[in-house]
Amino acid sequence: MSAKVKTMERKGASFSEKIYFVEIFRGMATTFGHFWKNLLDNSKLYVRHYPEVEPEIPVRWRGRHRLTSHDDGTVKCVACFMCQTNCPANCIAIEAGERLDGKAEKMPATFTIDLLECIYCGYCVEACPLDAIRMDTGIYSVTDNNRESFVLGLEELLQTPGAFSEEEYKKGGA
Amino acid sequence: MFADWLFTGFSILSVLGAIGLVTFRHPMNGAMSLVITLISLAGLYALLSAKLIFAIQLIVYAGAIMSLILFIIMFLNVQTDDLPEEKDRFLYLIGGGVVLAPVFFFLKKIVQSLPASETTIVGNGFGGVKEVGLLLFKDWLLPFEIVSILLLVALIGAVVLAGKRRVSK
Amino acid sequence: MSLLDIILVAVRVAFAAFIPLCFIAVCVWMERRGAGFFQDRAGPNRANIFGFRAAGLVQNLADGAKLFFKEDVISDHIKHKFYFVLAPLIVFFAALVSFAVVPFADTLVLNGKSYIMQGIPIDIGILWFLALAGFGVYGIILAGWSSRNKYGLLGGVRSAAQVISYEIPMGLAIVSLLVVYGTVNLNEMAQFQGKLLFGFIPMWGIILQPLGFMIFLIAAFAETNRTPFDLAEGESEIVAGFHVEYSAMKFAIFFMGEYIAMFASSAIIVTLYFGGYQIPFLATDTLISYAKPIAFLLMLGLPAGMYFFAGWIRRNNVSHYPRENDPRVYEANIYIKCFWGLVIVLELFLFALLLCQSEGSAAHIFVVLLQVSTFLLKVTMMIFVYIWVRWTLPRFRYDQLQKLGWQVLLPLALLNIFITGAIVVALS
Amino acid sequence: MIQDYLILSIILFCIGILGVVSRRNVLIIFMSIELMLNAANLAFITFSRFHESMDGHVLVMMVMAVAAAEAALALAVVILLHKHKGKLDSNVFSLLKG
Repeated sequence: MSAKVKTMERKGASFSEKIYFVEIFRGMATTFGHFWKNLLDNSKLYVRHYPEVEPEIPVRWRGRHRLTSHDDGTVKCVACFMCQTNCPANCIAIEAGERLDGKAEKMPATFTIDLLECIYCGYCVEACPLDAIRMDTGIYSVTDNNRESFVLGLEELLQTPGAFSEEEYKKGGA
Repeated sequence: MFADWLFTGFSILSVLGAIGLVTFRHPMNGAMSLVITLISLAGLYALLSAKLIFAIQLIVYAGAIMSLILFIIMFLNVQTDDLPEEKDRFLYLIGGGVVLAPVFFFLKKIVQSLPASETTIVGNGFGGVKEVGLLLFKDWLLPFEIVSILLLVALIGAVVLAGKRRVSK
Repeated sequence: MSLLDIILVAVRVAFAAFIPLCFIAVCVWMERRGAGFFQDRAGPNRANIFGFRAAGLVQNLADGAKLFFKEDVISDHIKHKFYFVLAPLIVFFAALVSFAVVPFADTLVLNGKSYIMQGIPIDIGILWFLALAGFGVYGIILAGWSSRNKYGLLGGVRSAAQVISYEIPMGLAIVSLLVVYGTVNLNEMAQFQGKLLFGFIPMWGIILQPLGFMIFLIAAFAETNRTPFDLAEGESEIVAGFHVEYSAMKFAIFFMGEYIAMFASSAIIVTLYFGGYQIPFLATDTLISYAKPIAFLLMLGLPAGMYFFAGWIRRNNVSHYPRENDPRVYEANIYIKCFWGLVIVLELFLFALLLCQSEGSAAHIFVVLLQVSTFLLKVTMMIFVYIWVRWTLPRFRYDQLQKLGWQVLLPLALLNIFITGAIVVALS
Repeated sequence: MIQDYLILSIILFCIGILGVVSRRNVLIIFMSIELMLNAANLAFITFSRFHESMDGHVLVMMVMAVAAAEAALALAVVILLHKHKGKLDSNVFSLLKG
């Protein structure tokens, strides 16, 4: 595969560009064009009317985490510690416990994510061998008054539903 | 009457500023008190109906020279530890004052022998920009040119002195 | 001193003191909304009082309230607390007082007595401005030095050196202007610019001194520490320059001082190069003798202008997303009603002027008001230029800045003086 | 009245001399010299007002130009000395060679 090489002409060498004035006025004309257009008709602004209009969230968008479960409601996670090991922010803390339903040997006794530490990098999702942790809840605004409520436990993580159907999620390529 | 009050105020301020200059340990304090002196001197010049000199005093002395000094104090980042000790400066000041007192009284005697004169504001453009400028460029042209050369020499000298030295081997 | 004298003194002092303070709000608003529009954003438009957003002006109130109630921190390592507190005040008041010499209308003649329309009636107008511009440096130096912190010190050194070195081209540009006008009095300068060159071009400073204008403009940008010369507060290198250590109201005073300096230097640029309060082709005498026709034309023009303005408000003050019973339409209707009310008041005022029989006083006052509004309009446009440049040009590097000042502007200013002198000598 | 201005000028001049003689900080010494120059300026302006001739004003302008030149040079020297010795004490700068 040969790389396509495009030679760009280097700007700023000619006399009129070196003297700056012409270029300054051209730049100012450009910015004024934008200003004037938006001043006359502000419906052309490239803005999202956020609090009133909810943003559209694509499938691969990384929102708050959740833990997935089997069809019978048991947790998929087997407490393999892959996500905890991979987490660059050290926000995941797992304690493993014995699993009695026969699906695997272990299950998490506690699974906490500190959202104030989390950097939403998505490495935990990448690392998980069983697709047990996902970031597809579509929750982008995480606010509260006290620090304790940002530490999510196993129950909360399991109860949050995903924002997309299974087919959409698979098609999204995550 | 109002001019008298202004004179009293300005002169007290200027003397206080000058005393502050010689007594404060830190040069920043000294410089700020000198600024007070210079500004009140500008006010005195205005009382003596020297309008142009009033403006020039504010621009050159209070504006340029003092801000240069302050700039140097900031540039060298002079903090209290870098200063000379000067524990006995008040002793020196009092001693110097005792020595200088006869000089002061002698000069005062001379000054008081001058004929009394009013200092009301003079009208008809005395001290205005145009009048002083005409005088400067007619009668005082040669000194003016010499001063301009002096300024040029000072400029070059300052650049040579404070500029970067090449390391000679 | 009659009652009229006292009233006029009060009016002009109030004008010189309060108009810059009022313009802080306008400047901040223009800056933020303007920045938004330049970058295809909307700017702050959510803060409101009972749903009235006043096009974003309410945001200023919110910011002011926030700064006012913030904790005022003076760090423990700051030894010279007096200078630390003094510095923002110096910046603020130097800027405020430097505006006081700018004439905002021609000399008002009432009952045969003339009243000068500037805050401080002083002959040496432009020299006063130079002196006060020099005092602003003290604030920067004291703030940078007393912060006792590397960022503050470096920012202070930078911006003090910048202000000191750009004062020289500024002064030289003014010198060539003085050669042309032959006076240092700002009011006489503005009167000079009311004349016409070759009978049809207004004799503004920018036409007589184009090179001087460019030099003065660049130097004024550098004096006010605005982009492209705002490297005192290069966020990427020295965080906020000399006001790193400042918080709450002390920072707000610095901030307001900067905007007042911007306003004052816009006013000076307008007075020196854009005819000050003069309306082009209409000198004060012409205005006074044709006061009634002009008032009549204004009476016709105001509703027409208001009609388009109302249309603009109605078009733009709506929510650009589906919404039931859009409150912004209601808001826009109220604004439009207020503005129509204002127009009616103005119309009544103009009508009273038309009916007024006494020649002289009424026409004189009308002309003064007209000139004040012209002046403020010009100043606002100049402030817009400041904002426009800020959101167009990138920041200079420090050595480029000093090189521009000393190696380009200084020789150009000297050349400008030389050319001006030669032309003035040749023409006289 | 003229006498008051002249006496003020003398007072300022004496304080300037005191500062030069008794202080060891080079910056303060330098500023005291500026103070003396200013006292002389005040005398110039006063006499100029006394005789109602403006030659004194011109002389003051000359003095200010000289003071500006002196300020530039002296501060350059201060920077140089501070670079060499790192101090602002005039006793340290007693050597003639750098």
